[in-house]
Amino acid sequence: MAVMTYREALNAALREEMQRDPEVFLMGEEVAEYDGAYKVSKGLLAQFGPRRVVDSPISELGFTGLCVGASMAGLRPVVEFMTFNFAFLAIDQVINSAAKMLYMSDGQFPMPIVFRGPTGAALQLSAQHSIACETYYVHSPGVKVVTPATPADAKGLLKASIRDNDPVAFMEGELLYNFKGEVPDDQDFVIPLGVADLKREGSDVSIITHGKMVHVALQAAAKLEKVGIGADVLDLRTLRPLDVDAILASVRKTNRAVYVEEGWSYVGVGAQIVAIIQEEAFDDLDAPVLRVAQADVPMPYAKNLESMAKPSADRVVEACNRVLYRGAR
Amino acid sequence: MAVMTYREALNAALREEMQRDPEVFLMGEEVAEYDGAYKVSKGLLAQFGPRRVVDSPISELGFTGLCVGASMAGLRPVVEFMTFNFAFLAIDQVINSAAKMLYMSDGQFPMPIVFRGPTGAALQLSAQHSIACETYYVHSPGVKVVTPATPADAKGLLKASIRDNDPVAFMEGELLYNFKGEVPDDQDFVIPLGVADLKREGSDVSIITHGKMVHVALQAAAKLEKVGIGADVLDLRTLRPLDVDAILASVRKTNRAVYVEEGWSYVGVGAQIVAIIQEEAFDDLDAPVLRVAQADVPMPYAKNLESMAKPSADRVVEACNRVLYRGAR
Amino acid sequence: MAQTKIKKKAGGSADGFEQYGVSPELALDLLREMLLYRRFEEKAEEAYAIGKIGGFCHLHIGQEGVAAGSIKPLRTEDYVISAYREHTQALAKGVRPGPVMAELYGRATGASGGKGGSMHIFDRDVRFMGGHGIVGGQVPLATGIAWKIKYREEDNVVVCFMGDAAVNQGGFHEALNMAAIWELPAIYVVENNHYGMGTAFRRVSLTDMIEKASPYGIPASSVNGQDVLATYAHFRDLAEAVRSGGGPRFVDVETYRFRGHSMSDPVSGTYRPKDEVDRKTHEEDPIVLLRDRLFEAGHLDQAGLEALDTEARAAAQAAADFADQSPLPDAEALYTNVWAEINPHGRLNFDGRGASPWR
Amino acid sequence: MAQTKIKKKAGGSADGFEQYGVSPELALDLLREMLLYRRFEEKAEEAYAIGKIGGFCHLHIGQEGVAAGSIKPLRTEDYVISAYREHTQALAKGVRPGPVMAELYGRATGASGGKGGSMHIFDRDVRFMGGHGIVGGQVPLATGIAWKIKYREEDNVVVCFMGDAAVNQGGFHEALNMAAIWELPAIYVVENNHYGMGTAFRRVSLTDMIEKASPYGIPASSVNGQDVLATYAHFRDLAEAVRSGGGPRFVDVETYRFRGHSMSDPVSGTYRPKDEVDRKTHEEDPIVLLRDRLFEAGHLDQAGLEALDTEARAAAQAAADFADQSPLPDAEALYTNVWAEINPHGRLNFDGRGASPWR
Ligand SMILES: Cc1ncc(C[n+]2csc(CCOP(=O)(O)OP(=O)(O)O)c2C)c(N)n1
Ligand SMILES: Cc1ncc(C[n+]2csc(CCOP(=O)(O)OP(=O)(O)O)c2C)c(N)n1
Ligand SMILES: [Mg+2]
Ligand SMILES: [Mg+2]
Repeated sequence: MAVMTYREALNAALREEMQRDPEVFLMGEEVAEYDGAYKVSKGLLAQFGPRRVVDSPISELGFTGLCVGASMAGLRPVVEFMTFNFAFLAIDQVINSAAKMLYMSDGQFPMPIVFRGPTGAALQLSAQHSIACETYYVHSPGVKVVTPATPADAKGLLKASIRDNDPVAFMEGELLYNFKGEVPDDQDFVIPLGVADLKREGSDVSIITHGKMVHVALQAAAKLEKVGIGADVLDLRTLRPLDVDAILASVRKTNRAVYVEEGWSYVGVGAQIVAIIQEEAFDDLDAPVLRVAQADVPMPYAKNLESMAKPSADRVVEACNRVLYRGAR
Repeated sequence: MAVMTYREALNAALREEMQRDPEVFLMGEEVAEYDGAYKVSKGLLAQFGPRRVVDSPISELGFTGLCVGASMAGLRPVVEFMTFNFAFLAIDQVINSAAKMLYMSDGQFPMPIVFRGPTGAALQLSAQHSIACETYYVHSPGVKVVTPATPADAKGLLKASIRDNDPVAFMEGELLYNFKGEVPDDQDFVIPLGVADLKREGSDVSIITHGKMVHVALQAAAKLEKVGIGADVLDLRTLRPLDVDAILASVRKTNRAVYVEEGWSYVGVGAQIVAIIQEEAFDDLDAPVLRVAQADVPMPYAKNLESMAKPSADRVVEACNRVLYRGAR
Repeated sequence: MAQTKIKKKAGGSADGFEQYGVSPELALDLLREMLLYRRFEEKAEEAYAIGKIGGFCHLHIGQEGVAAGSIKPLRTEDYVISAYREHTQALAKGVRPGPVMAELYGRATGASGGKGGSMHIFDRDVRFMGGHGIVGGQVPLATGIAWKIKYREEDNVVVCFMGDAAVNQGGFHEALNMAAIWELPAIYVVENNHYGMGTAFRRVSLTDMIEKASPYGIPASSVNGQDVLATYAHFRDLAEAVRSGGGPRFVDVETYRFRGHSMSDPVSGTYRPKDEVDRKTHEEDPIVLLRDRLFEAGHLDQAGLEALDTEARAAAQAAADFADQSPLPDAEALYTNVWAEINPHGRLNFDGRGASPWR
Repeated sequence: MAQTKIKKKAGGSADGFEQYGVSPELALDLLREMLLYRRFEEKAEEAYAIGKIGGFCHLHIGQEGVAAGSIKPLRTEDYVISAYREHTQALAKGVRPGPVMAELYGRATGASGGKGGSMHIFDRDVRFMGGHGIVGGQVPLATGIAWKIKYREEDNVVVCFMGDAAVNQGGFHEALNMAAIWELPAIYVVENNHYGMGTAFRRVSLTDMIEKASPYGIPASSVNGQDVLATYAHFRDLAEAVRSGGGPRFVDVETYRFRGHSMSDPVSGTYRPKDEVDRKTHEEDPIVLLRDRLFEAGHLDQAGLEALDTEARAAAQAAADFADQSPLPDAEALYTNVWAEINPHGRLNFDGRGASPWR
């Protein structure tokens, strides 16, 4: 075990997988000579050279399509989006090409490719740089979606994603890059896709979430504990495949659930989790499942407005109180 | 009242609104000299000339952005996407520009613009031409989403969308264009956004849906009636604004609901409707809300596979039986 | 930075073989090929008319010279990728007529198992990389295939076909720039039939096609695609140059579509006058042009031609029969090949058909 | 089709005013303007360092000649649109320094009410159209503004600024082609500071900037943006040509960024050596170059310069004070201007904060 940042964990995963498999290469804006806009690829150019660590022009649609074509031809590309906000320009090649190639060719072209970069908000980056993009990728079959919250998960899941033979949208967080934690050194430390992680245990309410919001959920759980409420904090870790059993197990235990997501709730991931819970654990629910999400507005710049717009631990606590019928309805 | 096709109704709406307001213009591929790939704009070039009915190059991102800029500067563009499947190339200008301009400028730039075209599948157009795109637009604040199912709704809602001062994604259906129905002739026949329509009334179960699936839901309701089950068929008509009251009223009456959508159910519109119902009518539900949707696969070409992939009236009937606890669980 | 432009069009001259270093035997093969493409597409047309083929169907009739002339000089290891008007390109690359027709019919024996259809023909074995339906979408993909060739230090090339309308897509611009700066072994071919559906190229561009690669510093050339010998010679030389590390090329191949855009589009209409279509069809048929050359040079006579044509018709008919006799895909096929890897944990499919206790 | 290319760079010569038809008074105004931009950005730099400005902040220091030279020849009715490095362009177009600084501070009095921030400054009254954060995103928008001008038969123009890296975006290509075929009154300006973040332009293009408009048939020219007089004269003429129906223009304005890409990026680093930055900063400062000209020609002396500079510093300080003293946006502002039209029926907001009985 070593203590490292989320950024270092991603870097280690890339380094190890590139050492392990010569077909893996990294392409994106500023990933090489600049060591990455957020330094996730630090040192990789020096170690692997410009053939495998490639600075692209600012051509999201083009370099994404290029990597999809390279995957089709047998390589294992890792595409870095400086943020997923910019990937709206490239999403056609993800949804119409990468996600469908195997099916349209009836199995002739497996598409091992990872699209990675930060999703959601950082600090005061305003409307065009703060979108949580999960919904846009998870809706389509043919794309797996991974959202690690901790350094260990970042490393284990990125390694699994690179080894996976399907397209994976791997969604990180700018505000997570400096987050520190213990990470196994084992070169073969891989976290299988589709396994949720109970980040904290409690018996009164299930707080279910993914990505950056895991930390908000943990803060909320700590606050709840002070008033004698025990909360499960279930980190889904991957949104497709989805660990439905873990969700149901927690809800069957607590009979109450709150979903916390960073982005907009309307047709968001949380809505789908709610739909699954009410369908598959209908008789176990003592209260509706509530969702805590971003204010339903584009992300404002002003510091005070931005912090109001984001989901907060207090809002999560409030939602938990509601589903526990504590305090005014 | 006149009987006309859905296509003719859209054409009439465009014609009337272009007559009414000189700032309205139509741009898209083949809309002018070719009279529209699906002939929705038939005769408009002849009547309004090339300044207001404009054939664009195949440059989805470019002409969408152009129209967004024209809207910003005060015009009222109607953008035709030959299908929304091709709009993945343009979605950045919808989500990052059109939907955010008013907010980022704190009210300086209202964005009256309609993005219209068919969504979902037609017949054997395969994976890249059959995506139901609602989720990709409805998730973001700043975009209204309209999905008419009948000629009258097509006309009344397109007129309302063109007169609306916000961006509207107006989603039609290739398979609806030839659908005939009665349409009021009144030049000011406008259907306000945000009003659902109870297309059929029944007291046992609520079938809630939008767009093309309204007709599948009506077939299902007819089948159910034969076995003595009365179904509400609630056509949401607009997905944002959403007529939540109509949804809750129907569910409070029947205590049972099924959502029918054309596209993929994972993080689909249906999930959101389920979340709203279970949150706001929890105690009224006698069974979970079920969803009937496309098979969770890219749309296959083969006739038999395609018809299996699509939602069918039989599947809707089956789901209704489940929520009514009729037949095996 | 300066760039080569072979402004002078290759080909079009009356004489023939030596000029292009094409042997009479090879010329006869090219004729045989083009006849097959023509008869194949006519069969497809027939089958569509009686409802055996569904969806969109874009015929290549009139453009056979482009497919034969540009693909026949390639090796099996070379890659070809195209848009949705790709039936004959698939045949040229070596996909068997049976599986191509069966794909149009949506049968289990189709090149893509019946799941792709007319617009999505794939054959990994002969490196035919599809069949893509988003205009311009294949251009970045081709660039990635070229990237793989260079990455693995192979000496193959990729030929990427697109229509004239595709050059107005942003992805074209982004992809060509990357191919140029990284010197990738790609040949970008515009099948310039002068119309994108109903839109004449001159209505959507102020400049000639050959200008379209100039900002990237990619050498551009133009050739008459109705002259299959000129086209063959041109691509033979281009493939050689690219194979030996010369970097990407851009080619404007002048051709003409003898049919409507798709089966639902009239052959001539508001956007192109009947007399234009008739003139082109009568004066610039690539098959007729080569036939006449072979006749003149005495390498072929009417009997020989009829023999070749009978052969082509038979092959097209055999393909149709194969498709006809092939089964529809099994119901299970609906759910196969959505994922290459079904992870042992978690749920991947969410249509709830069967999955939940509630279905 | 051929196209004009004014390959020869305008400007750069030592002498000055007559050559460009710029009066000494005007030259002094341009100096006054550039000093304001410089002092304004230095203030922003200071404020960022002490946390009064958050998020990304991209300074224009070193590029003031482009803003003054290209925007000052315009009329108020003309439109300007830009990317995220737009503070000084906003000032040049007539947005008051106070509201610009207040926007950087995220205050209610900001040009965008504090909701847009450094990258999204808008001012409808002076037709400053933002402030856009997606590289290249403003180029199609500008084309649409030009469309509106032509649609309404106005005689205005739109000037669209972009960085050198933006020309590799597909939207640039699509937009310029449409501006060309429809002869729209747009001037596309590349502020060519030779780097996109850490990527030198020569690493992502084989050709010179001036080639980038060639496939569209748009006349292209190049000017030295550090020479504000040359730039002014060049844009005065361009605006006239475009205003009178000459169609779009493409301009490569050569300049240099004296600071890092954004506040988090070092001034010099792996991607550009310190000596390059130093040389540019000392030899090609647009303010120093104009100052020296005015000195030489005797239109300005040290005292006069100091007076102008004091004025500029005072204006920048006043802007900072205004921002400092301005309130944060009210909490209600979170939900205002999401929608221009709140429909009487149905629900538009779905964050459930307060909406449902359950919140
Ligand atoms: C992105 C996108 N936009 C629009 C379409 C609809 N469409 C299909 S083919 C076509 C015309 C293409 O013309 P061209 O590139 O010249 O090829 P050709 O059909 O002439 O072979 C159009 C507009 C599409 N498939 N994809
Ligand atoms: C589509 C998109 N991709 C990437 C980014 C991140 N980014 C912001 S500025 C920038 C560099 C742009 O350089 P250039 O166009 O030369 O403008 P300059 O910063 O030099 O003024 C990049 C890559 C972005 N904002 N948008
Ligand atoms: Mg064409
Ligand atoms: Mg730059």
